[in-house]
Amino acid sequence: MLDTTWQPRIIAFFCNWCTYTAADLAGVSRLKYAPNVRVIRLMCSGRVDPQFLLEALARGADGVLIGGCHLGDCHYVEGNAKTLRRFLMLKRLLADLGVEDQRVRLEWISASEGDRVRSVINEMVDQVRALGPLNLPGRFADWDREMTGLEAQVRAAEPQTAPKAGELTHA
Amino acid sequence: MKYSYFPGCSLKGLGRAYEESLLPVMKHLGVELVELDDWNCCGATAYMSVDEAQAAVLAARNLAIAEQTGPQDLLTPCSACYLVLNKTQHNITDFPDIKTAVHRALGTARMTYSGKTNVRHPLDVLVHDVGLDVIKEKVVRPLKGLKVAPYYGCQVVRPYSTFDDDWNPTTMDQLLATLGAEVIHYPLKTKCCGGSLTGTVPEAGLRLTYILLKEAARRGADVVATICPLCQFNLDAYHDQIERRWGPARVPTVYFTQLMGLAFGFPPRQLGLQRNFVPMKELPTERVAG
Amino acid sequence: MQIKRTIKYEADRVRGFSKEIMSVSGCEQLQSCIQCGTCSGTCPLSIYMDFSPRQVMAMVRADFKNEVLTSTTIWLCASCYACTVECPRKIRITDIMYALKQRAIQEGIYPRRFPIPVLAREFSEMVRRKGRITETLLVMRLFLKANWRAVFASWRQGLGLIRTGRFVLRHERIERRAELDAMLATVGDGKAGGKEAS
Amino acid sequence: MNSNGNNGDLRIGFYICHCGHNIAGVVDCPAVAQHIAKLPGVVVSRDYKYMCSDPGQELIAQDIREHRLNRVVVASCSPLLHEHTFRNAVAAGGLNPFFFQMVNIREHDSWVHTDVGAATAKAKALAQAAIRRVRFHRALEMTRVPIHPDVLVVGGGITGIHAALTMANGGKKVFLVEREPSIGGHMAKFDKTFPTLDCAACILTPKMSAVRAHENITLWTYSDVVKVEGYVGNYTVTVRRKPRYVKEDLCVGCQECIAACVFKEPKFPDEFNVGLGKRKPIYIPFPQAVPQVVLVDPERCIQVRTGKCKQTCLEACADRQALDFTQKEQLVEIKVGNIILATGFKLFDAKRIPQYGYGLYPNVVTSLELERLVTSSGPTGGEIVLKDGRHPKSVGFILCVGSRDMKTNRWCSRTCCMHSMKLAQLVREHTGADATVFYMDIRAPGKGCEEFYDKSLKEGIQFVRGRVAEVTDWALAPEEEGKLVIRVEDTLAGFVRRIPVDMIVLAVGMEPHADAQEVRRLFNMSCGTEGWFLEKHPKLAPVSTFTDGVFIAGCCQGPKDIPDSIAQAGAAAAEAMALIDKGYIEQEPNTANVMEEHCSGCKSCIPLCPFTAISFDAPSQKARINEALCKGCGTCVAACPSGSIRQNLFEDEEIFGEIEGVLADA
Repeated sequence: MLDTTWQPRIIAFFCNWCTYTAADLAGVSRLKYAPNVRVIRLMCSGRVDPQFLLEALARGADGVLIGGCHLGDCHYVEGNAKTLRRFLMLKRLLADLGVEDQRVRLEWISASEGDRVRSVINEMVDQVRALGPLNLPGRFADWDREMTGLEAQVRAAEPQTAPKAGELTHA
Repeated sequence: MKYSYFPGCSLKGLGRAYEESLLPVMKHLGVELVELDDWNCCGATAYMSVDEAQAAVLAARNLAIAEQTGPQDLLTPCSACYLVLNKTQHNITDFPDIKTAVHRALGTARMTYSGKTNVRHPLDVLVHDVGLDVIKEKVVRPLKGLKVAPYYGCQVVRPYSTFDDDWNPTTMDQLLATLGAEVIHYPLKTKCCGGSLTGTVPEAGLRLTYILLKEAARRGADVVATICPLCQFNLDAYHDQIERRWGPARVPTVYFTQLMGLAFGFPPRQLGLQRNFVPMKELPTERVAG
Repeated sequence: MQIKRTIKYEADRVRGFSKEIMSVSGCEQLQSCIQCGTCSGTCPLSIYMDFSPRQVMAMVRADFKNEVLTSTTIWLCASCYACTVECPRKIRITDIMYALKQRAIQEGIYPRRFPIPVLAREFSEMVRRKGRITETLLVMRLFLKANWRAVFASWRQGLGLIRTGRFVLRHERIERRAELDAMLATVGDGKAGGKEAS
Repeated sequence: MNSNGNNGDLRIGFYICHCGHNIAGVVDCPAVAQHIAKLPGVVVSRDYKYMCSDPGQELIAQDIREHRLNRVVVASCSPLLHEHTFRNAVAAGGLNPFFFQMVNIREHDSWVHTDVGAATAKAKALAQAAIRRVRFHRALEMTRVPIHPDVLVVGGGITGIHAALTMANGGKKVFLVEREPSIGGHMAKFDKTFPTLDCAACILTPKMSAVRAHENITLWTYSDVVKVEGYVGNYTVTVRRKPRYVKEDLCVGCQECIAACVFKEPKFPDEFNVGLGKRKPIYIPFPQAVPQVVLVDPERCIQVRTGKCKQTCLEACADRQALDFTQKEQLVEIKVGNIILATGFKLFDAKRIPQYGYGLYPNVVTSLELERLVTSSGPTGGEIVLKDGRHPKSVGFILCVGSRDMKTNRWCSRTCCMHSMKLAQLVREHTGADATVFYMDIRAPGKGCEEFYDKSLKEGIQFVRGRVAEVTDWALAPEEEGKLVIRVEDTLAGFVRRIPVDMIVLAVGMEPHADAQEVRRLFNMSCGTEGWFLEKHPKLAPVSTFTDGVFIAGCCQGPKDIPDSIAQAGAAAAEAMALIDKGYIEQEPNTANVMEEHCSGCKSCIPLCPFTAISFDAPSQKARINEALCKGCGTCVAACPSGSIRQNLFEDEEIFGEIEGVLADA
């Protein structure tokens, strides 16, 4: 089932102040990079709910990129530090689920680093391309089973998240 | 302290006095050198002019042998070898195409190279690993009153300033001062000696050598200290021709290891000093003593 | 008075040459050259060159392949790397010179009676055969091929070398020559330098 | 599951902008419009040449009225550029402006991709996402924040001075904070200014005195900002006032204390004369310093260091008692609505390019050092002399020292060409020496500058095009003996030259202050990779920053000459005054709020908020968000384990809608 026309699809969540602006700068500087990333703007990378990431993968994204200000430079003082903490936990979870490490990435890119937007995106697209499609929707049978287990775990720890995790399964 | 040792072709030929002085000096300081098994020519600058990929392979074979047999610090006294091995080391990490070519070539002899070899110059090892304090302790005959022009040449400090500044290196200055010598201000310390051009295009190459010698003489140097076999040959072997063209600039040129040997009390013949065209005068200290 | 027409037509350019040179690992920075002349100013040998290193950079960028490959400049480069270190645009000029020398040797269009390309070729030949260099033998071969009269000019030096015990006639060689051969054969045709040897 | 029922049926209008060829050159705009037209809820789907133009905006307003649109999506440039434009257009059509979503297909698509197919597919996906998102939008109102009318200006160089005076003249109260003991900055050290050659002191010192005299300006020199809190309109700034050991209000600047100092002769390097002159431990930075108040150097003064001085200075100041060795550092807190940063630049350290021999050869000097030598009030009384007292017969000017050089600073410092030509003219005028300028490119785009270049040529200044390779003191020819020799390729003549001169002047470039990174953190702004403060938009908002209420002017934003610095100072003053005179600022209503019925009172959100906007309401056992304090980052929203915090403009549903839309197959 090798599809030579397959193109990786990557969802990016960029913070308004640094990384989104850097992506604008890359545009203004006419830097060229791979067209596989779709950016969703948030005010702060701290707004990235782990659910967003899981939802994106569940809906068929092959990778997720989160971009925020450098540590210490957050427009909201320390939103990005919160993101980092959350992200590291999420990574462990995803590893357990069999999602390769390189498919989810957190990068600090300041407003002036348009060139880094390019290099990070190009690098990530190459890596994800090499990994091939994640194809979560296609593997839903497996996922449902695993997610039920996850749900149970999450429910055990924090009973309130259950309704939201449920959304993932009916996507 | 133990190092792999890559003598290079020159130290077995025209620059044999370098090896003759380096080995006893290192031994005296407790540094053990293990000559690299079946080393080959580094490729030098000439090979790079012909085929860059092959030049990389030549150098890489040596790097790979050092990595395999260890120690992975590879002592490389000749400046050209030092540069070429270092450059190959950099290129293998920086450029995927060179890396691929090198790995394919090494594969034919079931060799691999993962980039662990450190190319080290004796000057670097002596000043940073052995330490000036240790060297100072071994000095039995300080080079008092000897005015030395420290001449580094080009390829040890350029293009990679690995252990010293590329414009104004000072490690040899410190080392020579430790030996008790008077190190003169020699702003030409990293200028080119003409390299192989002294032989092939003497009207150009020899003039560079002449300027180096003339300026050393003008600044009152008794001797020029060098760290490279080609520099030593150029600065030592062409005095006749230089004199004929531009006038006298007769300053002897010796290896820094020979000066170390003298300060450690070795007899000159044991350090290959008899191999100079322009011989170094006897040490002033000896004169005072005798 | 001899006069010379120096105009260049578009047909004199070899399209793609600059791209080829800039595609050599580490040479792509040439695009950033601002013709400041630091390379020429810092080069100890630029004063003997027919084109200054800066001019060579400009000529490469403008695809004047033949003019560059026949210049004496590339052969007078002593690889001291002063230009590479000083260049404000971080252009690896020495490496570009190497890339140009290789092409000149491949195409056999280097200046004829010039000994340096011959030295380069003889050098690589000896390495390929023995794995190591014996300098005195190399120099003798060079003199024989490039300019046999020079042997007489340098007799004094030869005598000196013999006197100081540095004249080595025994070939230095490595043990595993076949191994090296095989390695070199994987890159290039193993016979770079080639037929223009005469 | 969302309340879009409140808004009746969805009637979405979609507009894709060609932006001339900027977008349409890479994205097939009509194809995107056709694709979107087929999506549920889309009533109008158009492509248009320039959506941001008046007719483009009018098109939206008209469609809202005619087709009863209740949602609008525009695909064009970055929302950071034109979101407010289109919101206004939506409002003009009679719809709440927050029923609008913008899609960035220029900066994030057409400008960064070349493949038409891939770029068009991306545009479709992004547009789809907005269509899905916008259905969840709700009517919102901008929030208004009042603006404190006072302003802080940081930096007392010509830029800060001009900005402060402009606003003070406009009736605003200004705090001017300067790190050095006097205002005046670099300009105070100059002799004359290019291209008019008018005397720098003559045009600067009146402005300096005006600052001192102005009733609306509070001047704090020898002080720096150590803390900034708050946000646009309401900043609380803490200023540290370093001890001068002199009471500013009592000192009249008679300088008798300096004469009386136990150090009979000036002994210490004088900062104002860049080390060329000497001063005492008690000193006044320069004769025209503002304020005219002496200060004591704590590193040098025996009394401050040991407490065991005869204190002859105290006796000299007997009546006034202005000296006070017990003075301590003071922290002062002020409230301001806006801040203008004019912190300037630092000069490149010429020692970083060792081949030019600065610090090794005494007659290699920097351009600022020569400036002090030329000035009649300088350490030599305006005489240009070599270190041995001789007058130079030939002077070489090396340009681009620490500029246009990837190993040091990549940028052009913009002023050194003209500055060096000015110095060369002055050298010829004062000494008659030969002057040679070594340049890579002469950059003279300012008004009157090309004419100034021509004047330099006519006055016999030599120009050699070539970047100097090295400066040495070794001679290869008789005329080089005892001289400094410049080795350079004369690139226009086509050969390498060795040129002996007596004196070499290095045109050192400008670079950001060493503490630029700390300063930008303090004021919560960005720096470019080079370290210059980053403006909000390089063309449209050159003195604004991404932090509202913080403006930048002059060389802290990038190298520039005096006219440009003054222009920016005026621009920043005008921007700040516009905000003040409006009286309030409108802010995005992107605050968070707690849905109390779902809040479990777990308190996990409370420590997450850096603005302490969340508190715990004990009676109801629920978290509560103070919207006036909330800055809208959304960190608490993402962290709430029960999902009971929402953020206006970035609701979960809206973002899920975007994810869904972006991944729905085109």
